[in-house]
Amino acid sequence: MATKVKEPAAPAAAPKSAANGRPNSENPLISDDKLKQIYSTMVKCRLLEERARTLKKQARFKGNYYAAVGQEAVAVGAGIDLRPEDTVAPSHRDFILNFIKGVPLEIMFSQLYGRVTSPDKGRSSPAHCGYAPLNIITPASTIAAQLNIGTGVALANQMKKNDNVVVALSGEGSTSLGFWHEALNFAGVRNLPIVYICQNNLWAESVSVKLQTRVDDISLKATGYGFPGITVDGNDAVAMYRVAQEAIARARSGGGPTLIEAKTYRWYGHSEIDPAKYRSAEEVEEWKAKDPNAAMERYLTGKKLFSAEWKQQIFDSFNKELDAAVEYAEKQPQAQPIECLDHLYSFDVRGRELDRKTCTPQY
Amino acid sequence: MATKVKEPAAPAAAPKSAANGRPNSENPLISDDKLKQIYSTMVKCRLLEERARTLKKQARFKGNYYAAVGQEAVAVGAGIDLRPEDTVAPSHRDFILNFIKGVPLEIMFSQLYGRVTSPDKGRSSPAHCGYAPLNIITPASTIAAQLNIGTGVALANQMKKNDNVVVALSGEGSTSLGFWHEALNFAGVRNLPIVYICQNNLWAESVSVKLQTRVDDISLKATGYGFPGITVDGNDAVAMYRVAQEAIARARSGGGPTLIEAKTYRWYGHSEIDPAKYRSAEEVEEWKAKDPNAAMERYLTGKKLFSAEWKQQIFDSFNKELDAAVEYAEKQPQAQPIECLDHLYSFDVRGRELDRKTCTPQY
Amino acid sequence: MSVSYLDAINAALNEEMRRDPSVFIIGEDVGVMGGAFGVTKGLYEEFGPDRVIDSPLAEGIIVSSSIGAAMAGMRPVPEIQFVDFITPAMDAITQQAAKLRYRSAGAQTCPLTLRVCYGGGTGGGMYHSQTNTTWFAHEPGLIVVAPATPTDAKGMLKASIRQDDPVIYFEHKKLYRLPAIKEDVPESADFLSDLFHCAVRRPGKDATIVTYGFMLQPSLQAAEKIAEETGASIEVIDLRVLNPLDHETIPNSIAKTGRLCIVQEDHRTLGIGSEIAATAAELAFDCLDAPILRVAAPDVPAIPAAEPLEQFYMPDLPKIMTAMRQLLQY
Amino acid sequence: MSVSYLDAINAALNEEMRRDPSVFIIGEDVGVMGGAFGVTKGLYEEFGPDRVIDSPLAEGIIVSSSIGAAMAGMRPVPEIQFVDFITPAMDAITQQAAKLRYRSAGAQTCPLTLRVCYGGGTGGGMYHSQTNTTWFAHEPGLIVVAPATPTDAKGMLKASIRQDDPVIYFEHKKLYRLPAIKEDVPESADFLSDLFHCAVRRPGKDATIVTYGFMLQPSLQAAEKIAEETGASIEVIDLRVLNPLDHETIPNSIAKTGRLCIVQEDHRTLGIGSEIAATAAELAFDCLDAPILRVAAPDVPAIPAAEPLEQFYMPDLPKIMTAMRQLLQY
Ligand SMILES: Cc1ncc(C[n+]2csc(CCOP(=O)(O)OP(=O)(O)O)c2C)c(N)n1
Ligand SMILES: Cc1ncc(C[n+]2csc(CCOP(=O)(O)OP(=O)(O)O)c2C)c(N)n1
Ligand SMILES: [Mg+2]
Ligand SMILES: [Mg+2]
Repeated sequence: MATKVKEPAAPAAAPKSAANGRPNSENPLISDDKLKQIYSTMVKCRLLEERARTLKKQARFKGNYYAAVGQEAVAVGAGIDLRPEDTVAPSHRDFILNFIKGVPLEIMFSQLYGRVTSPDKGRSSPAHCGYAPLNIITPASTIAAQLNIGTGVALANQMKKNDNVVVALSGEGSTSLGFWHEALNFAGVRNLPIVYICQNNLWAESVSVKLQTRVDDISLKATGYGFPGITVDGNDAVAMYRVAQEAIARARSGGGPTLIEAKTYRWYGHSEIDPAKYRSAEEVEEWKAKDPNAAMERYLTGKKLFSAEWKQQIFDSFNKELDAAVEYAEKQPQAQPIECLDHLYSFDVRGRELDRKTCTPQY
Repeated sequence: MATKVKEPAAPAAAPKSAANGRPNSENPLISDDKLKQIYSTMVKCRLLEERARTLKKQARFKGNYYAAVGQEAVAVGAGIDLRPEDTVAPSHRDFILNFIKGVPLEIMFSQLYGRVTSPDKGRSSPAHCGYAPLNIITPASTIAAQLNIGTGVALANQMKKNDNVVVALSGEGSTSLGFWHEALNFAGVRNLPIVYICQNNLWAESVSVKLQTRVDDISLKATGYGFPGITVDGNDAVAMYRVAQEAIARARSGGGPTLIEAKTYRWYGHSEIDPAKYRSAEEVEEWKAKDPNAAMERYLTGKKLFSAEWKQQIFDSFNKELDAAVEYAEKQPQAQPIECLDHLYSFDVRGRELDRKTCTPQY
Repeated sequence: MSVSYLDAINAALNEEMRRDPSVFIIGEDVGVMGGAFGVTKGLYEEFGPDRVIDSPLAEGIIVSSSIGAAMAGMRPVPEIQFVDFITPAMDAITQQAAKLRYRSAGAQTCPLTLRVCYGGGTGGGMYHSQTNTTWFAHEPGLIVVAPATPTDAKGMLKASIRQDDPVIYFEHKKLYRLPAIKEDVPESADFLSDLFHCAVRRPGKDATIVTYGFMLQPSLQAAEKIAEETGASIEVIDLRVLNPLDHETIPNSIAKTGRLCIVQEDHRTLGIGSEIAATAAELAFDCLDAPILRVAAPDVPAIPAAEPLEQFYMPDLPKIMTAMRQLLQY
Repeated sequence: MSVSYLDAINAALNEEMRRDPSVFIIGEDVGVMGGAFGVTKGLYEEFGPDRVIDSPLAEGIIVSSSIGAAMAGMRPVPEIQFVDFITPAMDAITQQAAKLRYRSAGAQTCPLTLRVCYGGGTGGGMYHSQTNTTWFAHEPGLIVVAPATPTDAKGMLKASIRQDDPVIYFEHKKLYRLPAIKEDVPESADFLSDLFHCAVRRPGKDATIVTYGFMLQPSLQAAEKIAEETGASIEVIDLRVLNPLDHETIPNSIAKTGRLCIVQEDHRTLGIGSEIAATAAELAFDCLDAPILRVAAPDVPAIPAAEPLEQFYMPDLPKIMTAMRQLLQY
């Protein structure tokens, strides 16, 4: 078993990740189609991010990019079955959640390129993509802040008595912030329909998780909030999917919040400018060997659901989609300078800023 | 057993308070003298606060007062054996910690009266008493902020490799704040010599602890920080003393932080202007029956350490001390208005504020 | 019927909650107790615990959960019990609420109204007397208002709740029950006040006082006294809105009077008076006949508790009189 | 030897840590990585993990633990990686550090130096470009400095660390490696710079520019260009200290030039320029020959990421030139 629900009263040590990176949880309730969809989505997420990284390296867009390569199982497991009405509260590293939730690639690349066709018309950083039509909160950079806003969305959903859920994602570094605590405590008190997913990738920029918190398992922290905390092998897509769906179903049916700690690893630096010298080559290699995508491939192979042709087909067709999206984005204009003054209030302020009126004396 | 150390791995339900308010923990290691000292200190604390309340009701001093009557066992058990070099980080309700740590009554009443002889020369609120010579942090009103400053003092003590400890007190309401979380998490990571004492008196102003957090025992929250959390009957002075001293000794010897939840009750309103209509008369009566001072009296009686004459003697002599302190404070002057400008920086700003210089044109 | 400032706020909340089921209240002690000052009294009884939420003691989540709820279609009216304790919500207010619409190019918005109790002069001491309006007046994306009369208290709160932007609504604790300002307040459920302009509370032609909140009271008294003493007529402008500032009413007044004094309860440096003076020195420079004066608290960290110190700190009628005489004699 | 702004800060930290064992550093990524920008590079290697502390991701405890440590006799130099993320420390800075000495009548103090990285114009977008100096310039009890040159960067940091008050030290990310400002910096271990006065960076007699931080660069260029174009001589004052403000140097300059323009990277409303203008309109009114102008960012919530928007936002040489021409022609 790679996963274990930790009831507050009896937290236990986290299950270890599977040996050799093989997924080690089985769930007969997951259909073959779903398994294949999970895999193909993970593959596409990686292609998408590797493309973004390449474009960034080629300086085809400005600003920074925070790749989640190596963490695909978490995002896909949590996001793949969400409904449009469900809300996602992403962190800086969750660009791919947009894709998983259905945001068109043209829009996502417009975001990277800061074009007028981006959801924010070039205002936020490239990786900070949100999308109102699909209820994806446009993130600030402030770590953990999205969890608190997401918690408020959950409050609204509860008030409206609908069955929408919120999935709020962050890294293990976020758990040190007061915001994080206030969000989870409040969600516990009000039994809100929300799932907090902590992507414990061992590093917060250059800071080891050992300096972030004294506990080995972030999921233990749920003990203090009175709702379940679960540690799952975040590189095991099947386990991740199962645990996330269980938590989402619980939230949807009024069972309240869950904290999921997904143990995983980011393959690259914190952002594209970080050489990540603070960690050892061995550690990186060890985790690359636990590649969630490769593990899922082996899992499907074992279930005779995989073929090299199918994989190639995913690659080919998705790469074409990416080509088209990049081409689209590159053709779009940037916002006009004056648009800097827009979307400040529900009313227009251009006149106010541009035309400062001088008074003349009245004698 | 009224107390139980909860190691993070296996938090259990809190022990129930003793029936009939009788102290239900025994500790042969506590000397008779210490037991008597604990009792007499508790009695004095109550006399002190009832006096303060009376003076407040008579409008003999301004501002507000937050009595800890009913909670004496917690403050005394935690504070009675502290050394002058140890630091206390008090909340708004911990005025009596000053007395327990040895601040002269004249100074404490000067604080209530806002006189120049108060440690802060009339700046802070009456109940917000600190005293640098005995390392008592002058509290802000901001709930929990003292814990974070106290945590920094513990960091300094650790850096200086001395064996001083910090005792940081707050109410259960404080645990909802991000500050609280950041302090405890940091103390865990760095294994700081500090004891956090959460006085769970069931109410934060008008808000029930049920709306503050979903867990029954605040001590469970230590689970997320990787150090022991303990729930103790806060109306049992012996239990409180034992648990606090154990935690203080652990901190002093490099064993790191402890969170102590002391379950207790404030007899009166949040402050002297609060009629506390939000709680039932039954609840109040129930808790008054668990009076920590009366319980300690019965306990000493059982051990043949108590006599009515001794009690009367404490009353009489301490009331005289109080009379003298009140008389002293009432005779002291208030600060001069201009002193409003002092103690802002390490340098003087009176000139700057009083003498704004106008320039004349130079042609 | 003569209505107090506090009752006006209470009525506004009640009316808006009746009108619109998406309006709800959240804060410390706002429910069962009806607020630390009784402002939300009766609402818990009428609307229940789901619409009048006694929150955990955490200003951060009070505001940030309101932002999320607002984004999802609700109209939260969170409360900060004392502005002295607003710092835990600083990120929520300045980095989230103020910037959400902008960072999403208008796609995501948060129509919330944060009620904040502020103000000194009550002996509350350093942490129950602060003003702290500058932090928010400085943040584009927020609307910041500070009513000084019961009518404004009601009309501006109702307008704020209906406004599609985050509003910080500063209410002065000394005004809550002040008998002197009680007045008839329009009873119509659709009575709304303007959220964008100053109000001329007393017309005049010899000098202009700009002020807001409780300070309107001693300012009006000063104008009266000056008129009696010297015959000079002082125009008194109630700022009402601290952000975005009304950049027409004040320069227009100066164009007429030529003299400007700002009265603020906040300490001098970077109080709202700085911006008003700076704007006047830019937009009404030719009209100015005298230096711009500010009656403000001294630059000390907060209001001390002891009476002599508090009195030294607080701007008041004598201090305004001194400044106005100086201004008129210039 | 020509030293960069970044190296000057690094040298100041190194020297003070060698001199005084009570000096320590705490912040996110300050240790193993040597800081997000490399400012603390080499210090972890030299002084070890107990004096260069890689903290948890929590700005609140970074500052508040520093306050406690300072109270207990240490001299902490905490770091905020980007001022955009300073809000979690807002209580610690404004309600604790700024008020501790005052609320204890001098008995408890906190000599800490909070290094804060700020500034825009690098394409960092809304949350990696903010200025936010106003929040702290508005708080009595804090000393707020913002050096613009390597010599000041070093001397003011060393002086701040030795100062017995809480200092907020704003360092501009665009200055870190700017070749144009590299200069010889005094190498003496006891070289300290003044923490209380402005510096006249270029003397002049026809108009005064007041600015600070990165904006000193385009301001000096504008002065140069104006001199070439028109022969007018512009005095350029580097503010250096944002709190408490130097209320002599600037009015004295205006007494000579009669014209004032403030250049600030912050948006207009309640930026530091408001206080400077307000003070000038009070203390140097008779000397003013023209309206006080401010070259500032527009009042929008933060700097957008896309280049055309960022350019529209940022004050720069052309915008300063426009204002100066207008000022001189008045
Ligand atoms: C409040 C705040 N402080 C600091 C930062 C700068 N910062 C950006 S990402 C990051 C590390 C985040 O680590 P973690 O939460 O583990 O997420 P990961 O990057 O590993 O996905 C830091 C310190 C920030 N964005 N917000
Ligand atoms: C940050 C902050 N928010 C609100 C307040 C107002 N306030 C003062 S005491 C209090 C309740 C405190 O409850 P608790 O922590 O349980 O302590 P108790 O009063 O019960 O001892 C509140 C809300 C404050 N002082 N600080
Ligand atoms: Mg991480
Ligand atoms: Mg309590």
